[in-house]
Amino acid sequence: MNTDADTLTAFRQEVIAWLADNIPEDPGFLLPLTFMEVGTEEQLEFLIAWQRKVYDAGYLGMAWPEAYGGRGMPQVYQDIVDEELMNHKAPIIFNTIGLGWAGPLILQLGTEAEKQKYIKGILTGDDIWCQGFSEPDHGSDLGNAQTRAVRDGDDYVINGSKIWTTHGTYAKYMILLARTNPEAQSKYAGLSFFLSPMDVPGISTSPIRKITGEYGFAQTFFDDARIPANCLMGNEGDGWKLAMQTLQYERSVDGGQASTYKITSMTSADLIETCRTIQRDGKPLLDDPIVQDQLVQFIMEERNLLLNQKRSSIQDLCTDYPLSLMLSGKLEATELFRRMRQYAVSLQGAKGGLYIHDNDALDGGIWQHAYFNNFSATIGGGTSQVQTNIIAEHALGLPK
Amino acid sequence: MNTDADTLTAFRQEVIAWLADNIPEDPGFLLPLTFMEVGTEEQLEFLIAWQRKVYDAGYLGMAWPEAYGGRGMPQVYQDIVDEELMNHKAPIIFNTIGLGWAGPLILQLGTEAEKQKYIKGILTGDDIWCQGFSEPDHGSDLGNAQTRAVRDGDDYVINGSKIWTTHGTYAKYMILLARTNPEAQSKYAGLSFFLSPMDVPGISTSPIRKITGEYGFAQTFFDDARIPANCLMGNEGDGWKLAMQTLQYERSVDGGQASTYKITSMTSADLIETCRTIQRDGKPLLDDPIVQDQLVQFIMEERNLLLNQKRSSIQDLCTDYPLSLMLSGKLEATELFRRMRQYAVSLQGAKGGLYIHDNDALDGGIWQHAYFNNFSATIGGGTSQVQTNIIAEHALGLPK
Amino acid sequence: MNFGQQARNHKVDSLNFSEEQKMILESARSFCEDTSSIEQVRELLDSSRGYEESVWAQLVELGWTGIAVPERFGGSELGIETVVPIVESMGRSLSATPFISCTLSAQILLQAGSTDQQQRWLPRIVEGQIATVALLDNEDWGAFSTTQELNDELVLKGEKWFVDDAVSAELFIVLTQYQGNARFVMVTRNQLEEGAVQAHALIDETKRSARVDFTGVSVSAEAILVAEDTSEILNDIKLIGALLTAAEAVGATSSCLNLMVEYLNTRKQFGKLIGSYQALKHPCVDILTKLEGARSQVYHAATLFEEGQGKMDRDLEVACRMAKASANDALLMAGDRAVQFHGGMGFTYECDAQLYIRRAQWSQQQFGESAHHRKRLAPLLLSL
Amino acid sequence: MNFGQQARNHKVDSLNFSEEQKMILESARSFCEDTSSIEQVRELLDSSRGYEESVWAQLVELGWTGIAVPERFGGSELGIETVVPIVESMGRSLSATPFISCTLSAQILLQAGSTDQQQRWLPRIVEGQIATVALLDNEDWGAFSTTQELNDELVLKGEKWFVDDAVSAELFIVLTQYQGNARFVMVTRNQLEEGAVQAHALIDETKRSARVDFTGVSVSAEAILVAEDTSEILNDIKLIGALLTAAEAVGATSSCLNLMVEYLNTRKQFGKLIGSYQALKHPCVDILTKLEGARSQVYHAATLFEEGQGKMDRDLEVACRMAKASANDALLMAGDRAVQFHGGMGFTYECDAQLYIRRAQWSQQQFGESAHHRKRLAPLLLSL
Repeated sequence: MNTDADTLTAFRQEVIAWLADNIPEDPGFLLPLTFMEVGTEEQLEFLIAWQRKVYDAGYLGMAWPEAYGGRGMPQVYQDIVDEELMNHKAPIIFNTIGLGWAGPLILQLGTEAEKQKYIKGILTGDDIWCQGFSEPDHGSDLGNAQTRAVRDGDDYVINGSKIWTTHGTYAKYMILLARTNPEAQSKYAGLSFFLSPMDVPGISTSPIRKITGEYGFAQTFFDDARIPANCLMGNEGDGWKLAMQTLQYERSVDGGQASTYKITSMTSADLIETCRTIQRDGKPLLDDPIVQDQLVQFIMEERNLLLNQKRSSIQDLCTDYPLSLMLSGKLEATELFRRMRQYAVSLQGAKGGLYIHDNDALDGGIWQHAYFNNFSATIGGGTSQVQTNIIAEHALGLPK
Repeated sequence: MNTDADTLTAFRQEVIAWLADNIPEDPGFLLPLTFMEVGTEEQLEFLIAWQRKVYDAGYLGMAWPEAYGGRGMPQVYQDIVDEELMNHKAPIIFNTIGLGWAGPLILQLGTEAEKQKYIKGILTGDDIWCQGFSEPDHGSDLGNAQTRAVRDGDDYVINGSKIWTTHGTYAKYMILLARTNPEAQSKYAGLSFFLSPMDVPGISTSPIRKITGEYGFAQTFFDDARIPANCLMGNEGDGWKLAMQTLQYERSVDGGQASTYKITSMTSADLIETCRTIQRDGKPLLDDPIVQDQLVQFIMEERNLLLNQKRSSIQDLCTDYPLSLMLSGKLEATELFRRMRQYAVSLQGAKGGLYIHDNDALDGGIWQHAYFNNFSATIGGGTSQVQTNIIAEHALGLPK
Repeated sequence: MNFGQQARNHKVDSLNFSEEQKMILESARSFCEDTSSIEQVRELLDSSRGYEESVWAQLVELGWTGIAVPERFGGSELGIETVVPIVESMGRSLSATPFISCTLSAQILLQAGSTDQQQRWLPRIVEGQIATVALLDNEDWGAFSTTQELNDELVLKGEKWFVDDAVSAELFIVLTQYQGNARFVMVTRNQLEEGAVQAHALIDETKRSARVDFTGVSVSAEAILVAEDTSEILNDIKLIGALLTAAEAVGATSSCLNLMVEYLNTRKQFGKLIGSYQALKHPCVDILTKLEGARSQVYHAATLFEEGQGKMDRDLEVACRMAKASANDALLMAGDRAVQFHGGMGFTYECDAQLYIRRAQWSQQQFGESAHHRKRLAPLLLSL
Repeated sequence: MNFGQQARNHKVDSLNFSEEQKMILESARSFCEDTSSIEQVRELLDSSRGYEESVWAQLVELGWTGIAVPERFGGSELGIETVVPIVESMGRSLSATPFISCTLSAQILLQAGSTDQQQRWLPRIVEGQIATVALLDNEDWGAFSTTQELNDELVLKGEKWFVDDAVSAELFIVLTQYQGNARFVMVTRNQLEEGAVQAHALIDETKRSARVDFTGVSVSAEAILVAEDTSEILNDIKLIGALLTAAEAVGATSSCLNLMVEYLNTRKQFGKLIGSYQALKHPCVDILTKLEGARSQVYHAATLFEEGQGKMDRDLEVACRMAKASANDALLMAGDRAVQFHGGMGFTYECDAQLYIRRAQWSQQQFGESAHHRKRLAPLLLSL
């Protein structure tokens, strides 16, 4: 398919036009900024409808095979759509575990039957997916997962518990990491990977209330839950390999996701806009030199992230600490956003004490909400403190 | 002796008047801000003369016994003198190891002979003292000192090396921590304490050049140096106890020092003055709101130090973390000063690139010099990082 | 080189602590521990008033509503310096009562009311009637004008924002524009229209504040406090409010730090207590440092209140603003790090860290955030 | 809510690295490693010129003095973007040569000189004659006026400060006031009075700079560069100077960090390598982060130079200022922590940390400290 510059420019214009006509009106309730923030039925319904609309327009899974519901086009088309979704601050494409993790994994390593069964529902949003990796007692130490899966005839019987299950209460399927062989040579070799249904006796979820006051993820309990044996992906013992592959999709920039648009960022541009809105002593806060100085610093840091990403693909400019840019992106971005959001709250005067349910809250309380939600990023997937260790040891070569 | 308010006020006026008449003119070379900064003969001569002048005026060792050269007056008189020396940014009273450590130790625990022999020379500045605790291979781990002292007839024979010996090249006496018994039950029990002459064959010093480019302390080498056996203070094995007592004088606020005026502080008031002097775009830098904001923060931190010190004497306001104020004063003060001084350099425009020997340097390059010298305070006596551990473990009760 | 001396004519290090303050601090701490355990705090989150009326009654019984009120109006005349340890203790236990609102109301009456007005209203506050102040028309603590009006027929028009404890208040002291001046006027609850009080949804769920619409309320001439020049009084009240909020924040920071230290001494990761990692340990020391500084500032301000017998001068203004800016920064850091250092648990509503990070956001804004106060400190400190 | 989109019309993430740049970077790194070991750097600290003339000759031989000079004047016309990796490598080795001074001199000639003037002076610079720029009358990099004068008889009056490499320079480009305009005028060394060059005592002992008194120097009309409106050229030159200083600082930060990492992997305290303590380890990551950001900024600016063929526009100005502010902050932190983390050794002149903390102070001020650039970035970035 054609990817010359003119064709792509025309395509971009088409997308922009479509978005102008189709981005939904403000629904009157706060929309999730990330897929992890879906906490109410009304948000869920809204986002399912929106994903369906984008899919029906042909703008989702564009690079996935047509045979399973994709469009079979070059990746660059999806990239353009994702960029414009971001530029227009469209609602997020929420079914991220399916679109970004399970889907690519199944397409790359799944059987024909698995592809036929799962892919289309991921794209339409009919089948919501969740992820069952972390367990309550060993946060990031996945290799140590204790949830048991025991083969019993045509079933596996699952016992144990998973935590931080995003969309857990709504999901139809889970990618599940469980231990099939506790006696395996290594703890990793005993793990297997399942594409598990959620609607099975013995699987229950208990929603976890977040610091924001909302719900959004769950603890999932397995109590002699029987799932069909063909839910096993690959062979017994493949669990660690498949889980690591899954995490690759999470971390990498273009790992075959149906869409990468899972986060509406609050950027320095938004912060500037906020400072333009707020009045102090009859002048916009943006006129305050002290505020300006802070904003300039944020912009510089934000631009560092963009430029570092660009530079990371130029090997000759990464010879000093070859792993540094790769390892530090998440830490820097999430910590910068935390500070920017905290700062944005501090600027609001008495309104900074209002929260999302208050009609007078500045911009619907989005900064307060975003600040609180940001901790999922500085804690989840390895806390900032652990990330810093990793960079020190792996990029700088400092001792453990 | 009378210590009522009116008498003390009158005394303070007398001191102020004396200082107005007697503080020396700018000698045309940079004066040390702390006793650790004495690096040249001309500085030394200047400071000896100044100490002598203060002593002769009756303003040094005011609370030390008259029998040994002191004035036998209440401590509050010396406190007033020290305050006014500071307020007037007088040259420092430089013989600190003698006045602040060795002197109080001898007065408290020394024999009559020791008091007769040493105290007066400390006060007049005739006898400069240095300290031999740290060794090259175990910075702050004093208990591990390896310098050996072996009794041989009427002498002890000393072998080993001490480092960071302030005034080492000028000193007549050293308070020396050395190991008399390597087989003692504990490493602490094997240590002894000496009031050692420096002018003895086998003791040599090698001046260490500081980061500032100047000299100020030395490494001291003992090579079969014989010192009279009566230089031993107390008994063999008392070394650790006496060294710890000495460090008490260093740390405590009013531990019997002849004068506590050993540092000329560069304060936020000086920084403000500097900002008033520097012109940018035809206006004093002090008019810049961003600079103002930073100055206000420095002033607040500086005031915290003052207020914390005051509060530390009110036990009922220190019940939460009883050791916190006591343990954190050094860390907070030295780190604040480091940041203030570094900031002061950053404000100077191209002049910030000049150093103390340049006639065009702003205020003689005092900020640059003070910034560099400040590292002796954030490193010496336990680095800031070690101090923070101590506070965490001892004040907050966090695990080691 | 011509460096200035320390500004020696300013009271930069006064800090005293009287026997009265000590006794009050001890009794306030134990009272708050008894009446405001963290479970009790959580139970009240969904309540409309935000506090137990029985607890308020006990507090009144203890005489605290009269501490800064002269004896002739039934108070004990111990001054704002003695209110400080009570508020600090409340902050420590996250105990929410209308105590600060009542204290500020009494202070306005003392400064702006006639003897008759004081005689009429102050004893009611001392006896426990809940009073509050309605100062803001918008979110700007720096504003000194008001859009709220009292017309010549003595009918009020306009609403006020961020009226703390409005849901439970019987008395409102409203800043309003009357005949060209900003004036304080007393309104009682029964004068309000049905639905006039619209609760704000606060980020701090322990606190209560509301929009109150005073439109149509008709007041008597006696309800207008006599002081015609209110700008200085308003300034004083905001500074007292800042100091009390600072004291409360200092208390909250202290218990937040305790929460963290406890968790860091319990939770293990990679085989070690997480408190042994310097990446968690050293920031706790930073919080401690900020806390200690803020606490010293708060008691310094309290001391100057005592020394000046409540008169607001430059030194006291500096002290109040420094106390607030310092306390803001301490609690903001503590709340933020408390969430982070609790890891996954910290991200849940169930973890108590959320109570502190929310209090931190509310508290920093009450009577002005740190930048607001630093901006006003600059001319006071830098001789501009 | 009406949040703005990212400013999409600005080049915020252009970053390319050409084959030429790559080759130059590699050869510059190895050249500097060979000619500027830390021992060689230390040997030169007390020298008057601050560099080895033989090293300069080799550098000229390599053609680097002509890299940003058009081919018609004997250069290789590779642009400032290719100067950047050379300067970065020099910074990495703390190699001090008059390379930046010569580069800036050539750029002024290219922008302000007539073809004749360029023809006369540029080939001399390419061939290795040392040239420098004399811009400042005081310490303020923000000043655009000058007190230095050229009178109608073409005699100069006044002195210049901070003239880098003045001790070795054969050519000086002096910013002077002439008939109401700030103009550039060429002065050669032999025109200077005995004693006209007074070396500054710099905090960075690897660098050389001086006060130069041009009073009494009589110039020919041809020595006055033709450009009459110099304010834009001056602005450009200061931005190029800022970028090159930033590149140099990035190199120095990198080797400073290496010095720290090496020590932290060698020195033990309390039985453990000190690099295993997070209190030292994590700040090293902070430095790395600042370094990486600054390096990206520097190459972003270099890329925009290439894309715009050297034309200074808003995006390039933003990039140069950001590069300088970022590089300043990285090296300042690195130098400061390098001293601290070396403990007692760090406080000695013998420890190489001193070279970096001194370079950091000098470098931050050369062509403006971070606050200077942030102040100028504000209107560019915030659409004020």
